[in-house]
Amino acid sequence: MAHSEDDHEYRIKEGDHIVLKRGDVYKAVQIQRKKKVIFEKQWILLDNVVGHLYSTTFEISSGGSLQPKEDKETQSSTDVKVTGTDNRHIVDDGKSQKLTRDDIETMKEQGLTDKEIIKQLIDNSSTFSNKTGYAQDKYIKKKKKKYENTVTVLKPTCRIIAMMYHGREPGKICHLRYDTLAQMLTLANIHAGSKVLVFDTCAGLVLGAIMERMGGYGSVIQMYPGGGPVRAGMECFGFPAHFHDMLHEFPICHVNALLAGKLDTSAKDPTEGEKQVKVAAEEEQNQPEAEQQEGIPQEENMEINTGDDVGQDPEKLEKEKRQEAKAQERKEKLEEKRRKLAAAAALLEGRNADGLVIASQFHPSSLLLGLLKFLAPSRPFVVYSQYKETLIECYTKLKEQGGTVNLMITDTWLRHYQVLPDRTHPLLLMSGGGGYLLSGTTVAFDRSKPAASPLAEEPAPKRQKVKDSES
Amino acid sequence: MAHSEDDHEYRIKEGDHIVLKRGDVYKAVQIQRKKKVIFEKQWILLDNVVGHLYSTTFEISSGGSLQPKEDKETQSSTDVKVTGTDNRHIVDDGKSQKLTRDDIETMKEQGLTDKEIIKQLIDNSSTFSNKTGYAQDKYIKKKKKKYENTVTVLKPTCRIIAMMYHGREPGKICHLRYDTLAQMLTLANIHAGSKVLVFDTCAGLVLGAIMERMGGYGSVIQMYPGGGPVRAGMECFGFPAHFHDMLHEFPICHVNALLAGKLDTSAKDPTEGEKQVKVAAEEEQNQPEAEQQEGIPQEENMEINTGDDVGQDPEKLEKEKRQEAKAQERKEKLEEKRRKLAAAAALLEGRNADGLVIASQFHPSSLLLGLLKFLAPSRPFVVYSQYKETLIECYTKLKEQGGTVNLMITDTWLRHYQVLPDRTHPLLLMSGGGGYLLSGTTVAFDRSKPAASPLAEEPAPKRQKVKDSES
Amino acid sequence: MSFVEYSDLIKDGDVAIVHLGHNSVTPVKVQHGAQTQTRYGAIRHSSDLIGQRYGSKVTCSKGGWVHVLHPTPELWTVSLPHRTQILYTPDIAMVTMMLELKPGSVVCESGTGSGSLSHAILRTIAPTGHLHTVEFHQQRAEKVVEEFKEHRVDHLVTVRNQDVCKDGFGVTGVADAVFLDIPSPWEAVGHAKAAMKKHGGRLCSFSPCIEQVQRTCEALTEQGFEEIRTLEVLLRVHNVRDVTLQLPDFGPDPSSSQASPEAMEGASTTASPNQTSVRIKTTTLLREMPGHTGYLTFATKPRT
Amino acid sequence: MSFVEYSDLIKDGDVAIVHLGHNSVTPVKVQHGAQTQTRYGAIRHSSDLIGQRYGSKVTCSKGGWVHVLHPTPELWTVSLPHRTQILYTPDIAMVTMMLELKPGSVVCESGTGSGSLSHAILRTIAPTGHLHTVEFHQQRAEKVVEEFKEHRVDHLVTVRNQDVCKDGFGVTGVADAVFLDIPSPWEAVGHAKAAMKKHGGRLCSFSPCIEQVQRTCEALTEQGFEEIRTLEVLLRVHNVRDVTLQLPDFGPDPSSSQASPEAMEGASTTASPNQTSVRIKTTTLLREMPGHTGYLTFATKPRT
Repeated sequence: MAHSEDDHEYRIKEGDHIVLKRGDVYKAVQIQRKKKVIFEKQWILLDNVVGHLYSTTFEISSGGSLQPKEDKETQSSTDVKVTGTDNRHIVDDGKSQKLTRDDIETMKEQGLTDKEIIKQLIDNSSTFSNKTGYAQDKYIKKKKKKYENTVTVLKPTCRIIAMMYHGREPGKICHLRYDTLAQMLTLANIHAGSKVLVFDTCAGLVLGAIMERMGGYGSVIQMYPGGGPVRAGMECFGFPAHFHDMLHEFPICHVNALLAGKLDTSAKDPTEGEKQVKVAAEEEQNQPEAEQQEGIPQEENMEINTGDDVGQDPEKLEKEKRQEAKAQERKEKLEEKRRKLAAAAALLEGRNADGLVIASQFHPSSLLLGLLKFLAPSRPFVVYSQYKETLIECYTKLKEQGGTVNLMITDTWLRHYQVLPDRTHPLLLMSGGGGYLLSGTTVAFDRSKPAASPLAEEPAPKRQKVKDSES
Repeated sequence: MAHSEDDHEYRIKEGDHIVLKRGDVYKAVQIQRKKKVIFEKQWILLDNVVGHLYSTTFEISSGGSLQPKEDKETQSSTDVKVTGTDNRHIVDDGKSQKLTRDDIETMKEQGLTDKEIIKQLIDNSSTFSNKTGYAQDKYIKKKKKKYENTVTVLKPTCRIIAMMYHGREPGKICHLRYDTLAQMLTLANIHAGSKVLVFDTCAGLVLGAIMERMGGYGSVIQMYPGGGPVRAGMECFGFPAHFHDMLHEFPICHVNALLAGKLDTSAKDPTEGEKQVKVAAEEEQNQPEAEQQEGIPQEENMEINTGDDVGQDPEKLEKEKRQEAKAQERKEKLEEKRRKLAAAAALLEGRNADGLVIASQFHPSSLLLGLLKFLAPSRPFVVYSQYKETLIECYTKLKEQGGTVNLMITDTWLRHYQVLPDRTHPLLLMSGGGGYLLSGTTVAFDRSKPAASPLAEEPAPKRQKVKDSES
Repeated sequence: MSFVEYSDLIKDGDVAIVHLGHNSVTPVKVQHGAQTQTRYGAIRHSSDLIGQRYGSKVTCSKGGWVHVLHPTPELWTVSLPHRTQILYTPDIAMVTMMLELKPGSVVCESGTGSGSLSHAILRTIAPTGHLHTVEFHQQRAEKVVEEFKEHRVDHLVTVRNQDVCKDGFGVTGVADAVFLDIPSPWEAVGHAKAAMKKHGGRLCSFSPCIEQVQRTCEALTEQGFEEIRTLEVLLRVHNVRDVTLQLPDFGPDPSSSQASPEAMEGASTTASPNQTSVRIKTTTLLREMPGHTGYLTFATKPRT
Repeated sequence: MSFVEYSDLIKDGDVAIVHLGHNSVTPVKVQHGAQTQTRYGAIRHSSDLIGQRYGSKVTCSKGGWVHVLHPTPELWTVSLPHRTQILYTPDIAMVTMMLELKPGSVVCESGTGSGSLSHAILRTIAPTGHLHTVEFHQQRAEKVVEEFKEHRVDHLVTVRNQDVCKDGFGVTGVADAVFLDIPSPWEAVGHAKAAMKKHGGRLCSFSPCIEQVQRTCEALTEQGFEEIRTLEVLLRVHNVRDVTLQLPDFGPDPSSSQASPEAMEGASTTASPNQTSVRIKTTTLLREMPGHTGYLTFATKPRT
């Protein structure tokens, strides 16, 4: 294989974050030598994909190693559909599948593709055509799982990661559907060079999507609850190192202090520095939401707790040394944390951020009202919630308070189609709900009137009993 | 015109309730000699339609009289659409319409149909193709109004009346969309021979729909608030006289008395009778919701009030006589009312009704809980509300109380299509919301446990924070 | 019991619907001496069902309980044995209204399939209407005849085992309404017209694919049908849920309490200052729901 | 001001968006000495706009006030002068994500139309990407060039006035993504493929009619495109409303108060016993809303 030089960036490298794909099933993994990963109930070894081009389809051989596949037919295997065919000639004799296990093995040996085998199974099933469309879809999916043995390696993108999370782990992203995420990025006018605030407890998917759209230009400040920011979703994007330079983090438990101008992030005064360190340490011990990427602080605490009844023997000295080193390490970490806090605080203090995006399982109204204070006037904000009721509350409070225009609660309705000759129709299954968005634009607060003036910024919606113009 | 005998039932007769139709616009009227009605801003005289067959299309001649139309082309005039055409050759020169008023008059003289004229107008409009699809639809509608001069006379049916109300006066029917009404009739298993309770402040449309589906067999008890039942919508159906025999009415202000077994509807005891009369009279004076079909009681009251200072002259005697006659008339009316109340009460007392349908602008939860008591076990009920929140409350209370199964809150999504060669697509405008339904089935109350037992009849839905199986 | 008339008590020979809880229902033929097994244990027909009131709670042999419901076409639709794909209640409701069915209507239907729509039609046209239903498949036609008998609606329906596209509905000039759910509805439009009353009537065709709709609309236009309208109806089920949502902690407010009242006020209606979470009542949609059943095309046959 | 970079202050030569209240916005070219008439009176550019902060409230000559907003592609979409039918934000958002656009992407688009999508693409691919947009109609092409200049994005875009179906996009092997919004997209699929990078890319075609989609999907399949997916996205706007609902009056309860507690309990959470109505906060949908804009067909061009 002679490869031209410009292919370099499209080649899979060790350590790359990649996405495995089969049909509409995706899984994000990082390539590590000798590491087996499980995909669709099969163990596979990714070593062989290194050096191949992205978007290559591989065949899974026994033992889970991968070999590039020549023919590409599996790509369209989701198109097996027979809806709308005439089934009146089928006699229901109780034997649902006419093909035997041997027949199928023979077909495999003859080199039939998995798509062709499934087609055969359907044609030879007397009950298939009597199933509901949903049951038919399920049947096809089940059979595909059983007979397909290929996997395609993709370079991660927002489209793929968002569809992956929605398909595999919607609970982790508060059921944020990919089209809703698309609306958020657009409504918030996310683009290179701006300064964006994000509150994301949707696994960091929203954070990753925003960072992709900013292309490493500008700054993103992740406002986080609890002990640390959630970023697993963002990691899946496999951003180059310099993207991480634009990412900042700020714990929301300091928001009131920062707004009051009382947050001291300098370490010049040793007492103050210690205080900050203490605050940071407390945070680390209190990580109910965040991923516990480092278990060190807890472990250390345990050692300290059991240290009382130990004598002054060499082992103990050794232990003390280790403890000292660890304390030093910890101190450095906290210092690093302090520096980060100071940097994020500096970005926030100007209250001139260009956008705010909230996507979480928190009740959003106090979050929104608090974080909006950091935005410049004439900047967009978007709040995602799985529950419309919470956004109604946000809407009502913003209307009372003023300082925003273009407030709108929306959701999107998404339907996929099967487009095949003489068999075109919407897919028989669709996603129920993709969640709700509240979007709006900040404007300068009107100082001439009190914040809770009855004269709102926009004419308030009329109270209605029955209103003909709307249903 | 020689008509066969069996056509008789399809002929328009004086006094018939009919529906005028043009395109998708409907209007229900009753045929009365010499009476002019206004339809789509034109005055028309219906005298000429009598004797013609239903579904005939008439041309409106000057003066508003109607003449049967020969060609039927206007039927499909709503199909004028040009979406998806190639508009890149059009130069925007500021003159939007190239046809002059004279051109149009010439076309009319040449006998072009209104459909053809509108097509010409569109083809000669340089801005039409630049308009959004919604604006295009609006343009076509406007032009059609201007150039169409036909009207079709239809026999009323539930389909037509429901579409008419939804199109013309959605506020009067709480924005109940016709497909939602269709769901209600089916979910409530409305059919001939059953005994159905209806609470309908949607102009009586739901009542009419139920009566049509019962075909004059069985009984319908209209439970009504205020002074009298609302029935304008039902009247539009033009039911034969015997249909009205199955219709009963019961004021909800007597529900508690009836449930307690304390409602006395007998008139044997004169005091009791008088009391009932008094109750009925009070109702009549208090008709904020109901149509005021008879203004007599109020008028009478006024006369009584001014009667104090009048002497014993012949005029006064005359007046007294009139008053006496009116009092007698009123007494008879109240007696009639009492008889009706007694009949409805007798139907309700068995608590064995076969169905309950609620469609109103009232908060439905206490209505539902109260009226459900009149149903037999294993019978369906349906509640319509424009607002999902009110049905959530109904659902919660029913779950607490027990006595129902198959509880479900639903709404339907309705889309119409344009099906034309090479121009097939969903219509560019759709109805936003059709309202929400709560449906369920009564079951026997379990006497072995208290009504508000924590062990509900069905497993209560799990409380969820984030649940993967649902979005 | 009959599918077109309510009874109070369960009788021998009835078809009752056993409600096993949470949208799970199954039909049972009630027979003296018979037993039906459920996940909660056996139901003994003689002691548990016959003579009991419809809607009663029945305790099964393992101690679990079920409710026994009177059959309705809607309960039948969600519990019938599938011999084909079937029409569900949202489409059935729309078809019934848009075909203008009512007591006394004469209706032609093809194919009969598993009888889901047929039962709903019979419920609506009883006691004076009639259904002519045509099923190509012999086994299915025989099976549905049997069911109509068991459901005591056989006096209202004629089942014909023939090919509607070749042989039509077997009746002429009698139908107020025609319903088509066949692979090539355009081939049956002429027969539909012939089956309908001279003075006119309504037609509906159900097809999953848009190409079927396009051909059917062309055939309807050619045959002089009017008011041709295609539409689609989808049901959404809203599940009531109690949800607990965390409240954010912005930390102690070092400024005077009126400096940033909004931050606190934010949760005022839903939470006292010290609460860390709020509970709301809301509804959720299913993660996956029906996205398409079929297109419904309606048309009016004018007087001919 | 630029459509791809925020500024704090309004300057001479900027395009500002005047927000007149309740979803009504209009673009204004800011010029020293100029005036803009609104329903609330005149806005004097020199005194009311230039040097003010974006987001400021401006009091007009008749005493009414407006807000002046920084332009964004989304505000432009709802305020631009229509020269064609345009794409709106819900579709634009979907196109942007599904085409995998980001800073640095090279995109081909046809037709340019009124530039609604073009501005959103430019926002996303700036500062290092490029848009090649092809418009058949000469007037429109000239007009959009002018707008790109005024919006200070002209360095990111090349406008070509040619027929994409005949002449293609004018570039070869450079595009990461292609967007087609033309009457016969199937005629441009080959040109789209040629414009795209050797290693692959994404394509989107927007069409109102299903027949266009069918032909385009065929062409895409023939040209070797993969992952061909057609979808539709519709926006629903939920308007917040306070609604007053009457409570029913079942009359005095002659039985002891515990005999029928449910009837009273019914309104317990929402009303005190003597209330005759309750107020709830809810949302309503528009009586009429967009039911269709177009089908979006996406596909992946593999390595060639």
